[in-house]
Amino acid sequence: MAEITLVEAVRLALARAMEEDESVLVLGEDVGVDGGVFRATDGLIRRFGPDRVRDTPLAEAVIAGVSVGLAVQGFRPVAEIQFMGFIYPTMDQMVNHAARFRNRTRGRLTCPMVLRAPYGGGIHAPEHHSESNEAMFAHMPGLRVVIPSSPARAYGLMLAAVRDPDPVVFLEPKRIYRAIKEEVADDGSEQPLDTCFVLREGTDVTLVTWGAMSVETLAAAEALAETEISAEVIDVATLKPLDMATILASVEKTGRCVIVHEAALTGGFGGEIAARLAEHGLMSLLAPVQRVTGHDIVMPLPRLEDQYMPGTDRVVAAARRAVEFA
Amino acid sequence: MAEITLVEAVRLALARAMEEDESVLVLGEDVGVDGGVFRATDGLIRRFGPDRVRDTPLAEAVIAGVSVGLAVQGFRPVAEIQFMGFIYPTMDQMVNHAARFRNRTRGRLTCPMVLRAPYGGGIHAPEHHSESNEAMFAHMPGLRVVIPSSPARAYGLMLAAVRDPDPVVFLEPKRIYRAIKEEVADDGSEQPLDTCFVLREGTDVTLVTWGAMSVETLAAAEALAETEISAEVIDVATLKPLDMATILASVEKTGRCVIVHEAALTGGFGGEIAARLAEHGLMSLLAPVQRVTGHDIVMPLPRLEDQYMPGTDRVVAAARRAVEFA
Amino acid sequence: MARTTVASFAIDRVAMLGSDGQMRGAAPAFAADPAELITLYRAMVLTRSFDAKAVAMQRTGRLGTYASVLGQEAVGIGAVAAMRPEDILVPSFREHGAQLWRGVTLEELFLYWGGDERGSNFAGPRDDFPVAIPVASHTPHAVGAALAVKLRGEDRAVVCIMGDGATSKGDFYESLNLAGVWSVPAVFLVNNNQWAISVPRSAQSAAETLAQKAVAVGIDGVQVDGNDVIAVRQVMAEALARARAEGRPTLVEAVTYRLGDHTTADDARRYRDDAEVSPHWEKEPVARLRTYLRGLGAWSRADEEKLLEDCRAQVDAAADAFLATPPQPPETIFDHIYAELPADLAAQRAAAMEGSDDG
Amino acid sequence: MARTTVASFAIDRVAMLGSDGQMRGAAPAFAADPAELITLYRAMVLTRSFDAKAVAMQRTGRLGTYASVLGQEAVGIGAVAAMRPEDILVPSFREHGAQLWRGVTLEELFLYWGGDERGSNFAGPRDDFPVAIPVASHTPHAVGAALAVKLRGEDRAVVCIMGDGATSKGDFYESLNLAGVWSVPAVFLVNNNQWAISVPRSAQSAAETLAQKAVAVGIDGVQVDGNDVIAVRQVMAEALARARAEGRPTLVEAVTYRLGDHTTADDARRYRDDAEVSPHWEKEPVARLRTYLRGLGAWSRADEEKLLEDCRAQVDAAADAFLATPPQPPETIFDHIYAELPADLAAQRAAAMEGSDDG
Ligand SMILES: Cc1ncc(C[n+]2csc(CCOP(=O)(O)OP(=O)(O)O)c2C)c(N)n1
Ligand SMILES: Cc1ncc(C[n+]2csc(CCOP(=O)(O)OP(=O)(O)O)c2C)c(N)n1
Ligand SMILES: [Mg+2]
Ligand SMILES: [Mg+2]
Repeated sequence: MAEITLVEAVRLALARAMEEDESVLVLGEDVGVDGGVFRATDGLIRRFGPDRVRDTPLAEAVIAGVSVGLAVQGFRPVAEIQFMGFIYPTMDQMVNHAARFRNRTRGRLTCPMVLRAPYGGGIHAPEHHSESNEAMFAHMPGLRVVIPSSPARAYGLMLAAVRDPDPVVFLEPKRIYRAIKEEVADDGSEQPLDTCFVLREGTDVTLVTWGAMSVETLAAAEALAETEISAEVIDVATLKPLDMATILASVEKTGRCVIVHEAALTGGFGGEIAARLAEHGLMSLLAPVQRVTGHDIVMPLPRLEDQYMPGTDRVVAAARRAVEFA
Repeated sequence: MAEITLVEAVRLALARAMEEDESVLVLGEDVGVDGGVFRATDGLIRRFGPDRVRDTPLAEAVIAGVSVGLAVQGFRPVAEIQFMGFIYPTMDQMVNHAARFRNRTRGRLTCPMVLRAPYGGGIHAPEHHSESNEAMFAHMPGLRVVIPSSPARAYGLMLAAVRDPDPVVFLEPKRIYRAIKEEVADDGSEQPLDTCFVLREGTDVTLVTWGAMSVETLAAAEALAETEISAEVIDVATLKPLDMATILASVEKTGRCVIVHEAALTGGFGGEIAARLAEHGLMSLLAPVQRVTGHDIVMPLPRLEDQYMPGTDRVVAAARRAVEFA
Repeated sequence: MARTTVASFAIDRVAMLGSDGQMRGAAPAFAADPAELITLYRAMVLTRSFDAKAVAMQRTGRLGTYASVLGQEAVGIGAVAAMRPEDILVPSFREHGAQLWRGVTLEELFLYWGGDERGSNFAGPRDDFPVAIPVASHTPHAVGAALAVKLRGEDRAVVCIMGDGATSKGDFYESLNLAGVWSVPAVFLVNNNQWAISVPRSAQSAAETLAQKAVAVGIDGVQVDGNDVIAVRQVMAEALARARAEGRPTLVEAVTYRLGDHTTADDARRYRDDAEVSPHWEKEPVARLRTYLRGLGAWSRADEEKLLEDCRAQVDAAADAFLATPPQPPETIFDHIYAELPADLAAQRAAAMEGSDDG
Repeated sequence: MARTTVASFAIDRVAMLGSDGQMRGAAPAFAADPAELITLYRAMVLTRSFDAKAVAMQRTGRLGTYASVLGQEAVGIGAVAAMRPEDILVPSFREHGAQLWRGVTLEELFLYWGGDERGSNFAGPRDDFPVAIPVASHTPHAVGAALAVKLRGEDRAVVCIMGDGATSKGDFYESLNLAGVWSVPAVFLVNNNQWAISVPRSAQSAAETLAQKAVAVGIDGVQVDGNDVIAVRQVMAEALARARAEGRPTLVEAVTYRLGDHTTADDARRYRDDAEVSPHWEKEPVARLRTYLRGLGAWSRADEEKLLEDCRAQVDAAADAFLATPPQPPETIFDHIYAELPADLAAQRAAAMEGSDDG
């Protein structure tokens, strides 16, 4: 069992899924010989051939749309959108079609597809390469929205996503594609698509996060521990459908919550979680819920990008404010 | 001064804006001779000619994109998307371009355009004709998102939107296009794009809403009054940027809040407001914030559509729960 | 300066049965048998019968907004008549005739247009797609379905029908381009009824024909008289044969005319006058084929009366059955969003059913 | 069966200066003056010089991801040489040569590729658009800008440059279609460098040429040797003249080759080998024009050395100036989102600046 990175785990899961199910296809721009610009599909074309690993023309709308057609016809396409900044043209297909075939036909036709995209900033990429718009998809009934935060999670969640009978938007935190290595058993076991994971147990404050921000959030928990503040860290993992029970249980215990995400504050998915705490956990809350997020601005170009990214210090400060709140 | 409907108010404002500023153009599918499928642009082509009132080919992405080009070049296009269910192909242009020209060029180029679309359900329309996805746009930095709830508001906000130096997504609650008549003075005065409006004052509970749901919400306030519950009703009107001060001030007074919207619960914009209450108004809250919203489902076809729509009774019940909360 | 021609293209138009009911040139083999033609004729008349009933029911509040196919019956029916049952139809919202021919029942059509999802859960052609409301958004599905049958090595093809307005959309173009470069067995059929609501064909594109849009993506393109069901069927049969044998997609433009309003929500007199519409009544497909059949001595006045009677009875019975079908139980609005109801949604369902709020 | 041809089309290819540096046929008028050609040559060499420096700076961490235009200099420069200053350029992310010619400074280019928004606030061509990263998403802007100048009755035209990959996107098609039907003075120029990252031209479309995509929308389409700056300029001049005089848009396909990696983030050896690339070095545009100028006796070895020296000095000075430019103050990230900072955002700005959280 080797230590692998998150992007390698994605690849391992895709290979496994293709191995075990002939109906799984991979498609997208440069996913073939090039192996994807982040190498998430590297080697798959050699192993599974060009019928099952398909380079597409440069056209995101039809990448999503042809996947819908394939899925409705019994395949399990896994489509890559090269960067989340180019995902908008897929919205029509994902919302108007992928999310609806089952409902509109009362289950006659279904759409078991995965739309993958690397997302997020912090790698000093060009303009339009750093979006975090998970909230846009998480609002849409009929979709699942899944974001792994580690290699093992990526492997297990990707397998579950491919096997899921409904469409899944699978967003990969590219900032940590290669930042963390972890032992991952390629045993085909999946992780659940309806569960938040407790990454670290604690008693004083609950830190809720997902994706790459789990790095800063765990670091914050570590820093807080040094000053005797015990932080519980929850990785939401599947934003939709949301496992609010795990989050509520934690906040019941700690009485305090900080939600951390990279996306812009307003309309970010942290709002949904905070709202549910206000609705269902109000009586547990000993301090206001806080959100540590990106600002409501366009992601700056690399020179000022760090001004956008929420850092460990902001998470620590918010947690402290929560704990100190009287 | 005549009593006019909401859709007539939109038309009146467009005519006024075109009258006072030659750079204002109207474009979209069927906006010309047909006057728009809801008649929002009726008569404009006769008055301002086909250069300024332009039927487009059936292509939403380029309707948005050509508007961006026009706006960057000094025009003020007002583009119509026929129904919000067809707005997804405009996302790329709205988010990647309209919202960003000012920032990316440090103010050298700007994008003063309006993207109009009728939205919402409740009129027993065909599939894909009943979306409420305002939250999708309200998450995007650089955009304004505006929703009128009455003829006067539609007139004043539309004028402000057209005159605004930045892109505005203007969503028109088509369920009440003709439901309410109101006297509207065609005096060219606008209403502010950064203000929530108090539609009715009250002391026991704050009901926050926007768009067509203001009808049910006001009706609920009326019903509550009969049982001696005094409800304050706030029309958010401009979702982005959000005037949270008005909402917070009201909840400080009432201690209770119910948020009402037609969009699906999860990731709806009500979550943002509830989250901010939990962050900044926690100490004023005497009861959990509640959201009365559409369910997290695909809008049913007409026969079961009413099962989706949040009704007055649900608002009343939630307000009662809030007031009775001990 | 060296200027050389590196590529050249021609777009053909195929027409057989004239608006005078006379055949130009040799008829295709299938048309030699009057029984075959009568089958096509019956299907067109049934469609028209359904259409009239649907419009009437909408007017009296018993059906939702409805898109009439009046005058364009030959397009859909000619197309599906060239298909095999195991082929896959990916229709727009106006091809009721095509759907009926494929085995969707009149009652299912009424259900759909009456606002009931069960209308898209048709028992007949289980692999056919439901109608697509967002214009052109179904064209990529046709490419996906065609790739699916190709990858499985099945001898099936896919037909996607759309309007002239649809040809302006990016997804139409992206789909045709992908079909070309991936060589999938798909035929794209444009019902060019000259209008997209109030926007005339000339305002959709500066292209002289819509068939020539095939040139942009390197596939075959052909125009056909869309009021001539024989020509449509023949052109579609040829295109389907190429699709099956060589995986070569084709764009077929069927030129016809929308004799009615865009939908029951539209009033076409706002943007076109009778003088524009009238001449097209002379060319409509049903009378044309009837004249031909009469000329052949294959169709009597009595046949006609009996057919009209039959159609009306069938349609009325289906309408009654629809009206007698109670709506689905309210809780079903939650039941097909995901394969299994997630906990989150289960709570909403429970709350909704007890009339309370989860929120 | 009546089958008649209703429309036919031909796509021409224009080429003048061969890869042997010899002129085929008569040269266009402007090319009679060696000084004109030397201006083009200098611009191409400056571009190449900038390009080499930018790649080197990226390799040493002083610039962000960068897209080299190596081998394709004639496309952008030939195009903008045919434009007037008051025309509007809507470029892709690879047309540094075109931007330089138009008056964007080397320092501004470094700023942009170095990750500083001020690089798009260029002082020179104030109406030119910044580069577009989302492929083809700028094509509608060109139509909008062209409609703007047309509505104002100005004698200006718009040039939009994109890659071969861009021609697969729906927005490319929707834009060309709209340009055609609205007759706007826009010229769409495809830099067909044969690759879209790892995807070869043949996998983008089954169309034999990209120029023929014009047929789909009823506008003019022409192919040109994209390594021949004289031919590109001439073809663009003709297209611009048509745009100005008749409001007729044109699609120009310039066939060239991407000699380098897609960007500095790419490693082209993963998907194409030297054997594929080498022959294209024989056809590259800079050597070709140099050979021609040498043949005319208009360009000496000393001229060449001096030019290279000059370019290097200019580029180095600009690079140094860029490196010496401090980043914008942090708070500026809030300052251009809206014309006026909304209260909501002002709170975030204040919190961010004092290092606290508004949230
Ligand atoms: C993407 C999209 N935009 C707008 C509409 C609204 N709409 C419904 S039908 C129609 C016109 C369609 O014209 P055409 O494609 O020619 O088909 P026809 O209605 O003539 O059959 C429009 C604009 C839609 N359904 N989808
Ligand atoms: C819409 C979109 N999808 C994907 C990308 C990622 N990407 C950047 S350049 C490129 C290839 C572009 O090819 P082409 O249009 O031929 O231009 P070239 O790079 O060859 O100049 C891709 C896929 C993007 N920038 N935009
Ligand atoms: Mg039509
Ligand atoms: Mg290229």
